[in-house]
Amino acid sequence: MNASPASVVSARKLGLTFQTSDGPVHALSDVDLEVEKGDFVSFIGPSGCGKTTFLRVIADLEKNTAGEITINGMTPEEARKSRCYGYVFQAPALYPWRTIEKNVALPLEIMGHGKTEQQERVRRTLDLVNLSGFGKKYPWQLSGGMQQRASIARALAFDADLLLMDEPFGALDEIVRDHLNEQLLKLWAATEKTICFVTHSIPEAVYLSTKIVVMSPRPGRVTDVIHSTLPRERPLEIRERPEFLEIAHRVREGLRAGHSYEE
Amino acid sequence: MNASPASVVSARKLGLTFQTSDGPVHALSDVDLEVEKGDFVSFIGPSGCGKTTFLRVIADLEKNTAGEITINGMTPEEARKSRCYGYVFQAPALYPWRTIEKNVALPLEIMGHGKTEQQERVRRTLDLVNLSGFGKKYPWQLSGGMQQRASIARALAFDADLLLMDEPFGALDEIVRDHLNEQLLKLWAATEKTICFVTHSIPEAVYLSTKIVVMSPRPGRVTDVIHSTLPRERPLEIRERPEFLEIAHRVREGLRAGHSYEE
Amino acid sequence: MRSETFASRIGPVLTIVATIIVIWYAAAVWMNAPFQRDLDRRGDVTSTTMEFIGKTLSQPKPIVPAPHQVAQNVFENTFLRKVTSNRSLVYHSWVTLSSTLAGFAFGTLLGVLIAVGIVHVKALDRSLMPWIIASQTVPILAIAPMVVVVLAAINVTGLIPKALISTYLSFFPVAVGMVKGLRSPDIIQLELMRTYNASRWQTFWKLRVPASMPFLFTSMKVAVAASLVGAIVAELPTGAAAGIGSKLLAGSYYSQTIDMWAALIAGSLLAAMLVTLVGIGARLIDRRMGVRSA
Amino acid sequence: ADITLQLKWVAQSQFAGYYVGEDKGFYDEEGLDVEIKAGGPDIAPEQVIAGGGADVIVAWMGGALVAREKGVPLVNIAQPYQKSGLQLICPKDGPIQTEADFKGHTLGVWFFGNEYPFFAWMNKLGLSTEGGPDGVTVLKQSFDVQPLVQKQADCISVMTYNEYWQAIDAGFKPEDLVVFNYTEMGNDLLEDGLYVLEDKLADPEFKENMVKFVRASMKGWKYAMENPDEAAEIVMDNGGQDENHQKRMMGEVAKLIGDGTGKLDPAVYERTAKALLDQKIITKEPEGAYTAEITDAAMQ
Amino acid sequence: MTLFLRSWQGSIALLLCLLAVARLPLLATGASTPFAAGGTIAILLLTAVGALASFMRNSRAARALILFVTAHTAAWLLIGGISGNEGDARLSYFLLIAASWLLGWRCISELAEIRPASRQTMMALRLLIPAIFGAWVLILWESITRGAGVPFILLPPPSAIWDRIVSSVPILAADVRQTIFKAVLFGYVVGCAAGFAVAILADRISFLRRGLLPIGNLMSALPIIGVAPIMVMWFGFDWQSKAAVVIVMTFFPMLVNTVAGLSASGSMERDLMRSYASGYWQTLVKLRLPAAMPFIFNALKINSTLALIGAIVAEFFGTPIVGMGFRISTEIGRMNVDMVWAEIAVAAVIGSVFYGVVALAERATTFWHPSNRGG
Ligand SMILES: Nc1ncnc2c1ncn2[C@@H]1O[C@H](COP(=O)(O)OP(=O)(O)OP(=O)(O)O)[C@@H](O)[C@H]1O
Ligand SMILES: Nc1ncnc2c1ncn2[C@@H]1O[C@H](COP(=O)(O)OP(=O)(O)OP(=O)(O)O)[C@@H](O)[C@H]1O
Ligand SMILES: Cc1ncc(C[n+]2csc(CCO)c2C)c(N)n1
Ligand SMILES: [Mg+2]
Ligand SMILES: [Mg+2]
Repeated sequence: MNASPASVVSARKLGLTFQTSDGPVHALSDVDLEVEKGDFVSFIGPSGCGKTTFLRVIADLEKNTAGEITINGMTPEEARKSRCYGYVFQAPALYPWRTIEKNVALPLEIMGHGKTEQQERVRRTLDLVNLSGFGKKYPWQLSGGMQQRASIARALAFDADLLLMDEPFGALDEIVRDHLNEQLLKLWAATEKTICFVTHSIPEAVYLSTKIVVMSPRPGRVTDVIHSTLPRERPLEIRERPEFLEIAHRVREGLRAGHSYEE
Repeated sequence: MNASPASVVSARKLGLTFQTSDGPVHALSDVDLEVEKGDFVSFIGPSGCGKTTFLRVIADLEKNTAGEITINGMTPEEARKSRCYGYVFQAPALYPWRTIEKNVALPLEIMGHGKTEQQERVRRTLDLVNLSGFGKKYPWQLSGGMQQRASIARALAFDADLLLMDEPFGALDEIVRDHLNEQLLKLWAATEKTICFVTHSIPEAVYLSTKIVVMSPRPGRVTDVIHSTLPRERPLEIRERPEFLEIAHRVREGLRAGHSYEE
Repeated sequence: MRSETFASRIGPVLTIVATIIVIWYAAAVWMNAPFQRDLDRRGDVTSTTMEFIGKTLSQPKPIVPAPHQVAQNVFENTFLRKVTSNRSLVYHSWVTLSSTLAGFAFGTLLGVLIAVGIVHVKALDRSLMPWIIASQTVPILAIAPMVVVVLAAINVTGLIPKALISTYLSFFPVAVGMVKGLRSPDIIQLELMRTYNASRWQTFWKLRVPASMPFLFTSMKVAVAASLVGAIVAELPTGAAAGIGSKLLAGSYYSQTIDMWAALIAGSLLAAMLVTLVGIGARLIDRRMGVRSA
Repeated sequence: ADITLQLKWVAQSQFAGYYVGEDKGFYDEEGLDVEIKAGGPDIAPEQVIAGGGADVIVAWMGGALVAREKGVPLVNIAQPYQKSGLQLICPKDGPIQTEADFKGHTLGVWFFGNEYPFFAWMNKLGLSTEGGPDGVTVLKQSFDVQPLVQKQADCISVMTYNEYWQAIDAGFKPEDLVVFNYTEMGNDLLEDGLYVLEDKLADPEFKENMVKFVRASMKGWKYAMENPDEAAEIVMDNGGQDENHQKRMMGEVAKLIGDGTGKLDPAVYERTAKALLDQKIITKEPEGAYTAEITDAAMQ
Repeated sequence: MTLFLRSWQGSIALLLCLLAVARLPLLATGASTPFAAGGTIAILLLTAVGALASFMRNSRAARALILFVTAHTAAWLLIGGISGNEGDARLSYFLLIAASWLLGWRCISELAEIRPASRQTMMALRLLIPAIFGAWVLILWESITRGAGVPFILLPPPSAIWDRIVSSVPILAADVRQTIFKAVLFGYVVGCAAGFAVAILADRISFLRRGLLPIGNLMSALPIIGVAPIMVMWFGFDWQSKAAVVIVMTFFPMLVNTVAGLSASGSMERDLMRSYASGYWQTLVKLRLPAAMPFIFNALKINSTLALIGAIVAEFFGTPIVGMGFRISTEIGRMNVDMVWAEIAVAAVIGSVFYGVVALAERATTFWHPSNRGG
């Protein structure tokens, strides 16, 4: 395989078919994709087009049934075993018997960080997602959006080089979303992380990404990969610039083409 | 109580405080609100400001600890018992042992509709949310967005006059979202339903509503109620009109004011 | 609800107990009447209905002893005897309780260990379960004497054989419940652990164990009751020297039904106490785990 | 020397001699340290001794000869009970007055190795035990006389020294009962004898200990017969139930002990072995199943 | 070390093999039919070949097959050689038995790791693995009892038990009919139904919940030996009294589990029902019972074995002269220990089948539960 040395995710003719009792479901087919170190890649596409499935293949939570994929030159399994990535699920998946604080500390406990460092990191990441003061609450005492933010904090708490985020900001209002978008960009800029980000919001995708992957369903395939021409430095106001609107338009067109129902 | 006869939801100085082990949480306080028959009311506000809680009080899933509230002139409990409303939860809450079809048919079974009518309605509503063909699948075989749509279908399946929707479109992409927004408006226009709708998207709120309720957190209170001047007939293009943008601006300002952290 | 008063908890219990006692008296009269009639006929006694009822309730060896007879017996054997006397119910209960507790502790431990093995080792999952099940269909009373005989032959006597038999009965509910419980975490919760490349050990402690708690405690309630049954059964072949089982057996040799019922009551109270204790344990754990009060 | 004695049943006056021997120090006098293990409803002393859990057991001849055939070479070394205490009782107002009335009725019998005398008797009467109008229906009887009280059986098995008195306690007067006594009918098979393993007996030291043991035990039996109330007390101290009952039992047991020498009457032995053979409970004539050496030595 | 870990069973088996060679012959001198030299060598070779094969790097299936053949042939030869020499086995004999057992273990581990493509193979494996495991329990039992000459009336070898089963089919069948088809089935159904009904009642009527549940706990450990004689007094000698004992025994596990299961549904799921103003029974049938199913099946499984024990043990306390419990207690008294074990074996088989049926039903009804979706 001749992935470039800086390639973080490299997929070749990737395919995945689920066997269900009423026939096979082709969730992914013929996906070719190259994510380079430092990329911020957004995945956008209709519901059920395989975005989550693709992230899950990267994370070694699902095995591809065709093609090949490497993460940092390793198989997904090796990558997972070397704790290459942090994953934010589409649902918060907090453990109900742990307080928010303890939930965020979970990966740190598992990776064996010291007690004081754990506390420090938990405090910092809860702050980042604006949840300080809720650390001692249990998940069911929090609103949906707050739970989602807690799960983001959990993924950020340990410093993985690759972040896989499945609609992390879906349940958040525009203001918090803008805020977190900015924070995420800052984090990304400062740390040279690679981020794979599933979203349904076109402006969000355009605002955040260096590369936008547009997908279409049944079977899930990549219909377009748009390289952003925006600078890495992105104030919120960038969203009014014509370049921005142009990219957004291109994404919307790609998206629309993939949809089966259009009046 | 002197609620107008057409008033569907009428709240006076409504308050709700949760008692938790580390002190009380004031989720709602001093909320005054009037929702009239045929209104489409959107609730928007930062995460954790009490939107869900307010909907839950209307639905009699939570008891207010202060003030008063009536639904169609009745107490929430009476309203619930007379099956006044349909509720879409923030999470799909599908029953894992039922197929999608069966999940959508659940309220119909409970309310005692005939077998053929059930089938007919299930077919129609699954169609509406673009899930025909998935009726025989189990919830865990569907993507997140598909599950959310199934739960919307479930709430639409029985014709409640009042719909309470808690971020129903949060997990959907823009295109589907636009599509469902249009469908919902159509449904609303055709049936004279009253809809209470929690969203985080300002354009969505403006596009759909006759009334936009802006809330702010800790304690959750209503900071602004914006009456839309847009006509009831709303093509998607309306979102480019200046009136639209102006209302959106006002909502954004209200929202920003409620946020505690602003750089 | 914390506001639940003591009275609102105890009231229903008392009502039900009262109902049971009334039914019990009726049953006692009804069941004891035929024998009393025979007795009167053989003794050529005639008596009024009231007298007759009185006699059915005061037979020395009735088929169904009247509640007051049992109560009196329990009272005498609990409070009027030295606790070290072998006629004291307290003494017998203690003997049984000690082997029950030992058996319950072993049984829970063994059950959990087996469940852990089954959940983690595929070879065990595939091969062990059917045989554990088969082992439970072996009637204990049939093997209990053999176990005791064999153990006695290698000089293991006293508490341990009894505790072993009680272990044999109690590990099974725990094993079955824990296998279910340890497998109860949602897929997404397990996948989260996978993304951290958590070791099996970590996944076990941080996810499977907490998730299995409701199952563990439900099975432990069944198991503690089973341990008690096991301990009682195991007392028979040990020469039935002491314990509730020996009381029951001795009662049954001589048709001393009142003694038997008294011992049964003692056993039941012991069981209720143990089950309640496990329940309290469950509640404490629940509270520590922040479970939402329904 | 340490000796373990396994009884056939729970502590009761049926075994008073051994308890008295222990309590009065008769074993100590012989230099023996005897541990008496009570039995129970599902303890087979024959199995215990085979497993090494006892040195000497109290067993019924029927069970012992069967075990001998199954590879546990038991040898009778003494026979303290020279008569059988087993009988069948029926209420007089019931259908059964004589042996001729058994046909078509239900009889309670103890199993667990105690059923041989009954089946031998029925064999002699030519009655089938499979039920039906021409046979008798057999019930496995529980530990007590309830089947009689409850009329679940037409007749039940009792021991003269135990369950018979429970029936009396339950309100049956002796004249209300028809009694079939196995000894009186000549159907008795030897009960409570002392048995050891044949190969152990080859060891002179063990043999010597057994002589001492039998001597001390018979001394205990004599003492018990002379002081029945005290013997019953001793039994109570060792876990017996119901003092009055134990005293009465001691009185009845005394009638079965006979001359107190513990010697086995070869004639009764022959009859027992023949009954078992007739019934095909054992298949071949037992050999060496008893020895008089021990009792002879003990009674010198 | 890594080589050792690759197949620790194989390593130890090899070691045992060598030790056995050092301690030959297999049987005590003076055994009536000693092993032929060829037989001994064949056994040693088989175990050694099996042990070495477990280190091979070929396919799992091949390894499993070699292990299967060598381990079982060796065991077969060892057991075959002991007949006529009961009690004469020496240390090396047991070492070889242990070695072949380790190979059998290894065989199971290998089989468990195989992931066959087709459903049929999967099913076959599911049956084969516990079968091999069970076979080894029997092999060890047979070889130890016969090798060491354990007295027959303490523990007969499985072969003797099997002979007894074959020669007593009519008796066993009559006993099964009496105990299982009358007492157990009736008691199980009624006991489980009663526990379930009381749980629902207690759930529905809070007065009963508070009054009845503590008393339900009282019934939890009504000791079977106390209840059995009483039930015989009340319901007579026949199967009805045994069924009553089974009812008492199965009641409590069902009660406890159903009560726990009824509170197992999630709060949002319950809110959904509330929003439909769904009645108590509708919520029960459509939400709470399905959510309680894993718990209820738990009880059904535990009860399937409890019921069997209950009925058999209850027969110790008076019965007509038929039934598994009757036979066990009678035959022990007659020193027919092989018959006792024959009954136990039959009970175990029936109990396992019973349990298996419940487990299959569980799989079919709670397919949605995470524990049945892998994990
Ligand atoms: N475990 C499964 N078994 C069978 N089919 C599955 C399974 N998981 C996903 N699918 C199917 O695979 C397809 C892709 O699902 P996926 O979750 O990747 O969609 P998605 O792009 O993330 O959608 P959304 O935006 O709604 O989350 C869907 O059609 C879905 O029904
Ligand atoms: N059961 C509960 N116990 C204690 N506190 C609660 C409970 N439910 C909600 N809260 C608190 O009440 C506040 C309002 O929560 P609510 O769910 O109404 O927010 P929301 O506006 O819906 O937020 P989001 O947009 O994130 O869903 C939050 O601060 C939350 O922590
Ligand atoms: C299962 C059982 N077996 C025997 C007896 C009767 N019993 C009591 S004492 C005794 C003499 C023993 O030496 C006998 C036969 C019983 N009640 N239950
Ligand atoms: Mg998804
Ligand atoms: Mg909310």
